[in-house]
Amino acid sequence: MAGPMRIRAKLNGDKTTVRVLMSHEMESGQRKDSSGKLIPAHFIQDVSASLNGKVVMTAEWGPAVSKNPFMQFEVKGAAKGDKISVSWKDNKGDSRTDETTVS
Amino acid sequence: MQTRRETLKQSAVVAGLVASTGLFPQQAAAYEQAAFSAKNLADVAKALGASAPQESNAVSIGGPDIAENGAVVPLKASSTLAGVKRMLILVEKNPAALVAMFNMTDAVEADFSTRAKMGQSSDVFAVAIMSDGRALYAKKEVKVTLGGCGG
Amino acid sequence: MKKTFIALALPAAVLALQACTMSSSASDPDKMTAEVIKSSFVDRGIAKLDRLNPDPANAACAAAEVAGQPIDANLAKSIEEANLKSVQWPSDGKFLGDWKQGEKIAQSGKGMTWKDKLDSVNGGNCYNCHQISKQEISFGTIGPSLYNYGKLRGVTDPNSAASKAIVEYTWGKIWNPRAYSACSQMPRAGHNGVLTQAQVQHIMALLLDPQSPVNQ
Amino acid sequence: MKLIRKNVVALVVLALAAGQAMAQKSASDSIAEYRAMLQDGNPAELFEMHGEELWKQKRGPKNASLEQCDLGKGAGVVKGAFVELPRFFADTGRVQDLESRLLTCMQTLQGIDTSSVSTRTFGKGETANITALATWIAAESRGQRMNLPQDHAKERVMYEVGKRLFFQRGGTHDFSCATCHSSEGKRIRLQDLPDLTKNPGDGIGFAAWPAYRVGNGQMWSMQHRINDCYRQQRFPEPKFGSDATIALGVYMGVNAKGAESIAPAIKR
Repeated sequence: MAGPMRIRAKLNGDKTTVRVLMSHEMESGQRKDSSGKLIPAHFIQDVSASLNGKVVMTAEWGPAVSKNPFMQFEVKGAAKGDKISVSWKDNKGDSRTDETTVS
Repeated sequence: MQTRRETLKQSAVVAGLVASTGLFPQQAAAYEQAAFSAKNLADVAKALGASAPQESNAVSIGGPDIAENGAVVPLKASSTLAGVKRMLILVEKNPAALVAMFNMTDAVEADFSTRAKMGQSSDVFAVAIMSDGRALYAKKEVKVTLGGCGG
Repeated sequence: MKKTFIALALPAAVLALQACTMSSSASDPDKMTAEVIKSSFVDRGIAKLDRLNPDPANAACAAAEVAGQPIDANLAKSIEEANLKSVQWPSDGKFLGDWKQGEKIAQSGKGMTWKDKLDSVNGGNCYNCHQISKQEISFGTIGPSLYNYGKLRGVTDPNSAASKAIVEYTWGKIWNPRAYSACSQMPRAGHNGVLTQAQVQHIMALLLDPQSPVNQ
Repeated sequence: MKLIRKNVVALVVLALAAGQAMAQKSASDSIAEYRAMLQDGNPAELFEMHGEELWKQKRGPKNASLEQCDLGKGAGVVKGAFVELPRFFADTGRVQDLESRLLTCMQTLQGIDTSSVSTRTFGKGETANITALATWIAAESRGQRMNLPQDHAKERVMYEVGKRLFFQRGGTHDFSCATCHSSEGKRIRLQDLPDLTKNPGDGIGFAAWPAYRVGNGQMWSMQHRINDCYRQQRFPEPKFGSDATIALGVYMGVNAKGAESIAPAIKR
């Protein structure tokens, strides 16, 4: 099972900066192993973020997003104590959801 | 103040919720495979049903002039325009140009950052796909350098 | 390769003798270091334990560095003389090869680690320490800049009599830098079998061929 | 035609050279800018979280956590431990670095079979666990200054041994640690090389590892860092937690006295 995400959500004036680190190989499908065989692509395809349960953004990624991905975005209208939750799903169907509180 | 431990415990609960409610509304529309297979900006825009891309001052691309390592290149796509539907990040010389696509709602700014792999020095693009189908972009060059030792 | 290490075995005994003649307080950490090396390192891949057998120049230079003093001048001179004698000059009489291939060799830092195979093509590691052509901005500064190497030394025709001295010096420096500087930090690319004669010829061309980007 | 092409090439080269001269001037500024961009969101934090879990989790045949592990400041004291390691431990009679000490605690407190822990298993199994633990433990001392003890005779001997290992030349290229790390202001390619024979400054060298390597997306402990230096020196391999690696740690750590620790850092 994939490790937990590190999510930080910090209120700056009327915007909340959300920074997310995800634990994932993001294998490109371009690399070869030591025996010369192509390592199959394994990467996060879908990302979704919610504020208090309501989806505020989604994303689709290709295999060129770096290993252990980082993502940052700005949410409007959040208050301290609100819940930010982030989910991802990869091309093999694995998924993960974590959440944090706006501070 | 929530500790990491609590976060971990809660995540299991939340995971259950995701399974039942489905936090991936975009999956109603399938993953944009065609866009993620396209070789250049024009083809990505076409695959997403947008018009021919035009350069715009209202879109900006952030990134380093030189990346010390092509495995991790921090890139930021933003726009000051109203009516942005999607923000894209592209690396022109990658095997497939499109790196990431961020879908907007009214609750977020058109301002997204991530980190991309780059095989070589290349132009990188931020593209705003507007609700009316226009594709507006900004670009900059990022040089990827060779690292030390090489052994 | 093998040849080199046979040559190294003898000096190890010399070093041990030197250590015994030192005062007991100073010899403790040296003895301890030898024990630590023995207990800590293992063979891995092509990188065998015999790579730790010190040759006398390596041992003398390291000891001087530990002591924070320069190496004895007479010892330095004898090391340089012995190494200059051992330089192998090009067997076909050609000092310069193809600068384009030289550039590739200069770029590569590959070869001879425990992850590499015995028959892998080694790189010269040149850009790790030197600026060479102006086009490559990713260069090291451990060694001096080699940009305009031939041009600055007035080499317009590497085959001319006027250029003979600098061409030969450059060959010797790449083959075995210890021929000119006893404690040089530069690898003995030719002497230690890191680069082949043909590879050294290509690097020579990169530095000395008037057509090479280095001399533009 | 050929001649013309040659001239064009020459012109391009000239233009490039002028451009490159300018690029060169700002190359190090650009690299600094690149590094600054990566600071916010260091994936080392993912390993830090995992390490904290591992410290508190009951594991092994003894079903015990590591919370009673003595890292040098008494059982269970984590804060400040990192900046005083490696140090002498009376119970093992050895000078130990953070990772070899964690190995001891996993064996004695948890009864975990650590025979799989080696340089061949970096990033896997219990070796990866040790790296994660080291990452969290280092993070708990972030901002503190390196202050390795030199009170015990064995700590002083290990410093002297470390110094000798640092200058030891060998391998096929005659490299030593000192080849790259004994003078100020040098670079290998575009990477700055810290002078490790003295305090190289806050958050530089010993005070930066464990670090996340962006090039391969791996978390590297000091054991892994030293191991790969020796690989590139074309030496044979130092064993995991061997005295040679610990002695080098003592040498670099003592030299860095007063430097602020930023570990876990992010590196190219």
